[in-house]
Amino acid sequence: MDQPLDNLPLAHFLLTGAVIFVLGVIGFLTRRNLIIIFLCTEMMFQGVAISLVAFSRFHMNMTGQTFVIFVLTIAAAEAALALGLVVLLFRRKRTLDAQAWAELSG
Amino acid sequence: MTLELETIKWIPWLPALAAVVGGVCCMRKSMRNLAAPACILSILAGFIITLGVQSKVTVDSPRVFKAFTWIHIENFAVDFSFYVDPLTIIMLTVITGVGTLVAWYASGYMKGDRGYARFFAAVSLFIFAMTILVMADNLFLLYLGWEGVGLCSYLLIGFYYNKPAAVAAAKKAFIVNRIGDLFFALGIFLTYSHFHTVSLAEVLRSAGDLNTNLHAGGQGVFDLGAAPSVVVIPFLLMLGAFGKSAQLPLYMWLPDAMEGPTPVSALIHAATMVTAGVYLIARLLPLFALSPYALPIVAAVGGATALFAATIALCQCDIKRIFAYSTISQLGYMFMGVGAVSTAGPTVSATGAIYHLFTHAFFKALLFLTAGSVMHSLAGQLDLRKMSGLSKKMPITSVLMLIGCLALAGFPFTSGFFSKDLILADVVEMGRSNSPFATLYSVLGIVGVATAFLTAFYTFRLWFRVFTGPEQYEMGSDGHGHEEEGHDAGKAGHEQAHAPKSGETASAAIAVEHHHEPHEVSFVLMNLPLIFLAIGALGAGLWESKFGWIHHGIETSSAFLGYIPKTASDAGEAHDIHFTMQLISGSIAIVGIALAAWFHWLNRPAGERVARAFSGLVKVLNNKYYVDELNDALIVRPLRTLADVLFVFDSLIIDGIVQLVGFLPRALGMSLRPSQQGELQGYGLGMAFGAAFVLIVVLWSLNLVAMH
Amino acid sequence: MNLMTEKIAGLWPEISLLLGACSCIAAGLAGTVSVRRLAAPIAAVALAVAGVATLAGASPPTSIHIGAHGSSANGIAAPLACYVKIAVVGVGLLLLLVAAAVPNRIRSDQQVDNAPGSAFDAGLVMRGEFFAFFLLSLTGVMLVSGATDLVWLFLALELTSLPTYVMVATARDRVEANEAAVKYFFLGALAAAVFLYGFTLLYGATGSTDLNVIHNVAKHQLAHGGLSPLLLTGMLLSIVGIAFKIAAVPMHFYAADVYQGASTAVTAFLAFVPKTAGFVALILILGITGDHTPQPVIWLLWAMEALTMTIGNVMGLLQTNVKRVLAYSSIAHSGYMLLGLVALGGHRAGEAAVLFYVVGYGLATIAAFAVLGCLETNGDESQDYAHIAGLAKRNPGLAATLLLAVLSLIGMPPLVGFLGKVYLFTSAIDHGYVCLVVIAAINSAIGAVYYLRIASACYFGKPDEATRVIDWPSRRVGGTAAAVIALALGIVGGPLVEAASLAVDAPIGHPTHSTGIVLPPADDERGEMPDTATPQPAAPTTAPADDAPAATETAPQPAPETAPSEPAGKSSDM
Amino acid sequence: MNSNTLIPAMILAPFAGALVVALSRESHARAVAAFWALFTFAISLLLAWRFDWHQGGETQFPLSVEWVAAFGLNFSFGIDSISLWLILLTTFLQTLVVFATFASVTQRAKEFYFWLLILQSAMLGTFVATDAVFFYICFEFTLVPLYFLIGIFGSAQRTAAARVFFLYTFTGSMITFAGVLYVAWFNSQPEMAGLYAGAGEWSFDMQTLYLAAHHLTAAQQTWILVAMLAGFAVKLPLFPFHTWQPLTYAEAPTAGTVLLAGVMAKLGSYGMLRLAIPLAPAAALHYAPVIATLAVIGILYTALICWAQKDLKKLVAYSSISHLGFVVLGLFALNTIGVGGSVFYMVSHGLSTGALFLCIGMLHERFQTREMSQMSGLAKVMPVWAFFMVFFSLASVGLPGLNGFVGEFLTLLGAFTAEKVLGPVYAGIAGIGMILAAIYILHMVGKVVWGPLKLPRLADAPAPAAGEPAPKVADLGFREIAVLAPLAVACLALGLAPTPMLRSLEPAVDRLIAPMQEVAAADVSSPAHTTLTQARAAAQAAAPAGNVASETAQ
Repeated sequence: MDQPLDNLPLAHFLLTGAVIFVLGVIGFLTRRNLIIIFLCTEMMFQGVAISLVAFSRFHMNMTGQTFVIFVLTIAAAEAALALGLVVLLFRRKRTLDAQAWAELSG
Repeated sequence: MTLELETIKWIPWLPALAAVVGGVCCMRKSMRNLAAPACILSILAGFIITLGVQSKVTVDSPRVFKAFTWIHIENFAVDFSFYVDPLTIIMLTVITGVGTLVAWYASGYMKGDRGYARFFAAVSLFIFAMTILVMADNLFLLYLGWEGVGLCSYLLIGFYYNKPAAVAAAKKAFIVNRIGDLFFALGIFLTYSHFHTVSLAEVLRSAGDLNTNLHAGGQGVFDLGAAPSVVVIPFLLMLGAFGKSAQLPLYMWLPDAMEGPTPVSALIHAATMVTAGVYLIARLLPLFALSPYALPIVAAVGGATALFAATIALCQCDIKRIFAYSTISQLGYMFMGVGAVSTAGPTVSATGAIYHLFTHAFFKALLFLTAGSVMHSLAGQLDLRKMSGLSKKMPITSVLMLIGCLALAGFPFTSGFFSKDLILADVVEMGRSNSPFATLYSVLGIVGVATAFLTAFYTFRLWFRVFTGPEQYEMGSDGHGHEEEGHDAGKAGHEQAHAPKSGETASAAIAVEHHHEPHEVSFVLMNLPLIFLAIGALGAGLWESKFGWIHHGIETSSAFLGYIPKTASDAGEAHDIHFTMQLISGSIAIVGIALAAWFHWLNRPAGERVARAFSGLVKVLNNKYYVDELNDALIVRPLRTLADVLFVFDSLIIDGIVQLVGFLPRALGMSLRPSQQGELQGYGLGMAFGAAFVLIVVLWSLNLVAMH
Repeated sequence: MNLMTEKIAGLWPEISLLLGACSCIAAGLAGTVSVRRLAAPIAAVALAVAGVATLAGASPPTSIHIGAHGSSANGIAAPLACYVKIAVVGVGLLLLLVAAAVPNRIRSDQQVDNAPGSAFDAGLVMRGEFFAFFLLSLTGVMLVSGATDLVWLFLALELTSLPTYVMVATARDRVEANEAAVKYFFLGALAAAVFLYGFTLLYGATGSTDLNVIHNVAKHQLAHGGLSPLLLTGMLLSIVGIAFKIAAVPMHFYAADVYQGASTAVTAFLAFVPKTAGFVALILILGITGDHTPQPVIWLLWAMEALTMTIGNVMGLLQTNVKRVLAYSSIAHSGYMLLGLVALGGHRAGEAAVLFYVVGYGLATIAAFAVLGCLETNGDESQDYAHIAGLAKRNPGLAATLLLAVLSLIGMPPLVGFLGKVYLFTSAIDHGYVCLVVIAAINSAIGAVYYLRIASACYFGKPDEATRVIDWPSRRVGGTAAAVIALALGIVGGPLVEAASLAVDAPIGHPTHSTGIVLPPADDERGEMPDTATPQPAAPTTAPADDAPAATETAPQPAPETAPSEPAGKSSDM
Repeated sequence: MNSNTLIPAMILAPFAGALVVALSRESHARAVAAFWALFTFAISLLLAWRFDWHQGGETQFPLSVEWVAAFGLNFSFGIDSISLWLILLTTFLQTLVVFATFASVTQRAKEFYFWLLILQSAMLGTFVATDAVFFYICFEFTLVPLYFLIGIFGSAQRTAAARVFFLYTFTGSMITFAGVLYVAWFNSQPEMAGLYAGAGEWSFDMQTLYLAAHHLTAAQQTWILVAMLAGFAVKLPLFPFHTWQPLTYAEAPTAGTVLLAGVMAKLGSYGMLRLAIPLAPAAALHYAPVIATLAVIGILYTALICWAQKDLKKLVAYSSISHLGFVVLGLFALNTIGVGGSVFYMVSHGLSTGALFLCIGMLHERFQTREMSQMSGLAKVMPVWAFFMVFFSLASVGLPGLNGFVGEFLTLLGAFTAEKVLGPVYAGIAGIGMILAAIYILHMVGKVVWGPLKLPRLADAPAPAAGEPAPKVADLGFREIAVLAPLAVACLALGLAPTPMLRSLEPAVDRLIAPMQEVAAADVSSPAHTTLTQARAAAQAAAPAGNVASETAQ
């Protein structure tokens, strides 16, 4: 196992994953367009996936990578759902501004 | 005639039965008149039984007749049982004797009243309660009678319930009595907690023993600090007695109680119920001896009340109120008498009080009933200033009242003379003894004499005002003793008596009635019982001084068994005092009567001049020292204000706090509401911060844990 | 492979539901109305079959849990799964009754077809799909209950949630429904990312996604100086993320809006299904540390519990919309149930109380939503207090159902809600959380305020003119049945209590106390004792279980070298 | 019929009746309800007849139906003399109430009688329960029927009253419930096993919990007492937790008020006697002065407030608080006289106050008002009503010979003689309540019964011209007299012959307070005695003989 990233410690990968996750969170909280917001959640998932792969590598087993496959599957399913939902919403209000959907409150 | 002693236990139950009958009679108009005979006969039967058994009751035979167990829990047992000793018999004689006569009188007096049956039901109930009171074997049962008579007093004072004044007076009587009753009840509790029994016989025996020990201990008696809590008992009981017998702090209710029908005033508020306090102290004398201060205080309060009430009576114009104050005053005498029993050196003298109680019952009942006759014929007029010279219209009544007045004034050889004299003699004797309170008793002796003078004066002021002088009168506005509700069909009886013109409206009939002439009342129904009373008022004293019935009875009563009289080494001196006092009080009475005759019969303008000269004093006395006003301003109103304030406090503050606590969750919810503004990213922010917060706090705390 | 087939054997209920879902979709696509109408009956049949399959599979002590380590995650899985599946089937049938009419409320296909020039509308073409989603979500819950692996658990949780997003979005033709779906979906995805992160950390800390292995590592760590921060953080993140499913603080924000916006029947569904999944998942996650929940997790749960019920109740007080009220009530009830999670294991296992309570809560809340769903104001759902006013005069039956539901939610004896509270409170007291119980008691009282307002509107108010009762027999039957069962379970709740405690407590044949509850230091051997004591240990199944402790025993704290071999073998198994 | 099935039959009878009412026609509801109420009353009489009065302290007719075995929950019944008297009170009042409401309930009669019968079931359940949770269930469930009785059939502010009533009492009892659970948990601790029967396992059996309580430390007991009082003091209500009560009593329909005051309030005091005191014996002893002080304040405070009332029903409602203060005072005297008197007072208060509310209800039926200023001198037009009103007022004031007196005096005497627990001061100050009672009751009677005639003007009646005779007001009819007369007879009977009842209560009361009396005799104040067991050991050390017997009797 003599690959380029081999001599990088686990922490770097985890940190990368965490940063992507946090960026996803920040994006989720700050962007206005629903599609972007959804992409940010995808980013969070991918951040986690990076960590998973890193752990998998660290533990020298495949479980983590298997997990990533499933995570990707779920992400895909969510994406499909999200797009359907976005279409529905756009038809209803002709806007995808997240702030436009704040009628229910209290 | 003698009866088995056993029969005495029927005495309370007969009136009780009569009360039930009376209650039933209330329901049916047709049965209304049955109530009176039932009542009279039941009381009469009690009287006969009392007389029948009295010879069987001796010093050795205080007997207890148990009817049934009343309250029994754990070792606290109270029986519904009767205790009979000579004192009981004396009291029963008064109650049933005077009771019969008053009821008899009332059967005429109340004729035609809508509440005729109700009246007699209540009177029967009263006799029941009163006999229970004097026959009670234990303090609890005594309390039952005590409150029972209070209730009847309430019901009868408020008999004319349409009159707000009557209702108010009834309420006042009950409440003031309740104040006394509370202390009485606490006294009972203390007695129980100390003696572990409330049975009279046992309490008296234990208290007697305790007294003996205390006396044996010598001066320790006066050491209040070392004394056990039992010394409080007499003070508690005393307050109860003051309430019932209208003594100084708690007397206000009695004058107002005159709102009731006159027979009620005679029976309950003069002859019987109000003397219950005297009876209580006489009965429980050994308990009162537990504290050396108790009896002197009783005597002092009695003396003060006697003088105080007598001064008020001087300037009153309402006949019944004069008699009411006179009753208070005479009750003061009795308390003086019963308080003049030395605890340091035992000599028996409570005789005077009971004796006076006995004679007073007769003459005061007589006075009230004759006043009732006057009222009856003047359509409820009671104001002295509005009547004069009635002796021609009402000769029998005037003579009867004269007899009563003489007895009250203590005119020599009337019954009042003997009994009052005995009390004064006792007090003076105490004043001359080596008692530590000798000075007090001396003062009381002077007070007693002064009061006797005032009594004579105001009594005859009344009599002369009413029956002498020019004949003039003004009819009353309403029927005291007549039903006010003119349009009610219940007037039948009276309408027959006065035969209104047929065809007139009912209210017209009243109008006519209000302007009829004064007239003598029915002889058989009303004057005949009065004559019996008059005989008692005149002769009781002479009879007693000849036979010594009461004296003997008291001496053989269980309360006094611990006080065997000294064999009268100083009997001679006592006799001297006695004679001296007779002389003084007799002459004082005559002077008082003479003065009254001068100012109110022979030279009325002179009387008015004197009154004008002392107009300030007269005004104060006329307004009863403004005690009612003071009472209202210092107690009733503040209390009522407190009630209102508390109500506001309750609904604002206490409920407010509850509401506030109830509002807290709501407030919390409102403060959290901004977190639910509906924006997707706002929620996301909340969630993200929540998760981050959890992580940071927990990891930070872990760090802390790790550092330790 | 043997294990695989064993697992398949245990998955028949899920398979049945999955087949049902497929059939529903197929039926929904059919050209004729009569076939399309078959969707709901098909769903019912699928549920029934799942129930039968569960019962059939449950009767012998199947080998799945043989490798139990005390009350570890794996150990409780099978009985737990049985219990949850039966509960899901039972409550699911009731939900189905309530929801059966939902597609009828959507504009009919015909209308869409007839509308000239109208484009494809995802929100409008649904018949069978609704029931398919319905069944899929239930399948997810069942899978959650059987999860022995984090991957499985993650997938199962997502399977539970994803269909509900669609149901929220499409089952009601209102803009609010869309808004609810937006919030639900996006926040759900956020939460999913959070607990996924947690799962990742768990994996990272232990090198395995097998709950059993994780449990053993955790046990080892606990015995030797405490959990590693990574494992702990993983647990915390998982708990916080899953808290979304149960609508607990701080993941509760969506609940009120989503419940309000969704179709009433879907709201009923949301109140039970994801919540059950969430609690079961939490039980599994907490099972990692067995009865020795680490202190920080206790703190977290403690705070979540107190905050969740308090916030739920105080916010519920302010609402005028009954659906929102019930949403906040749902939050508050999650708070009560968290009480059971701090009181894990022991003589009176809190997780059993949660399992019991969740059923009781589900029944009551379904009944309440069913009644709401039977009313209509101005052609829309009836949601306000004013709308249900005077219901007792108009329809005593519905009012009585609502009353029973509300009383059960209050915790009024003798309804099931009371029994649930007894269970929760006693387990919490048993674990020494008297203070929490008092907070919960006070909260119950606060909650009573708004529940009573519902009853009061129903019975004391004047009927609302604009509101009318819709005649939906299935929904009414579903609601009434739920209420009656809530009452019946309160009076004869014994068996369900037994079942709940059995579901988490001990495999059959073991005395309650010997299941390794006590965890003295260096006591790994004790955890295995049940293995040897089990009468019929099937050789192949014990093998991985034997491996697991061996791995942890040999592995020192970081254990990167030895660990891979074991999970690798395991993953190949899968 | 087997005697042991009598109790379940008695509880279920009203319940069955409620179901029958629900199924019957609106017009038949009252007859059906009357039948079932009478039937229940008959069962309770049968129960009293079968009851072994010589063993009043023993739990008789015990029966236990397993409910949730895992929790140790059982439906356990059994009665001792205290329960039996309260049961008789309940069934008796209920019967009268059903008859009393014949005319007044015209709308939604089915619902009315349904809830009324359900309420009866719950109340009876409370009195027969020997399992703490079963007790709590019934205790709590009474709220539901009353909530509807008040909310549907009450006066103007009924909804608010129902809500306040429910929430206030529910809040309190939730905390009580937590306390019960705590004691049960304590009992279930493994280290308790073997100390006494039933220890070391989950059980809510009251007798077992009583024994467990002896091992609680002083601090634990204090909290338990607080928890218990939270529910029971509110239910009673004890000052300062009373503010729900006047509103509720005033707004509730007559039937509700009668049962509220007559029976429901007793659930509070009964709970104190059955749970609060025995589950926290040392704390009860230690804090008796505090609670008694609250009781005394309540007596005086509410008595004064009564005087300021303008609404008849509110007046009696406040007076009820005042009277129940005596009950608490007696209970916390913790001696036989006090507690026995207190139980007696519970029953007698139920009769006399219930009757007063009935009287006021009858007035309300005629005039649709309860304002005292609106009416006066009713004795003139309604003499029979006036008789009953005065009679029950006097009973309420505590006139000797009537029921109120016995209870009031015994509670005061109990407090007076409770050495080391309470003392004369408590009795003395509480006694002022007797005076205040006279003031406000006579104030009320004086305003309404006596005085010049004044009738409230009915909304639909034309104003009478001056001088015109007053409009006819119907006095009580036969049915109304038939409702009040039994109450009057009962008041009189209890007043004149309370002994049978008191004697029968004695063993039951002794059994409940025996542990405390032992310790009270030894020493209360010493904080060193953490648990009752230790305290008792100390007591035995102090007085070697005597006490041992009672210990073994446990």
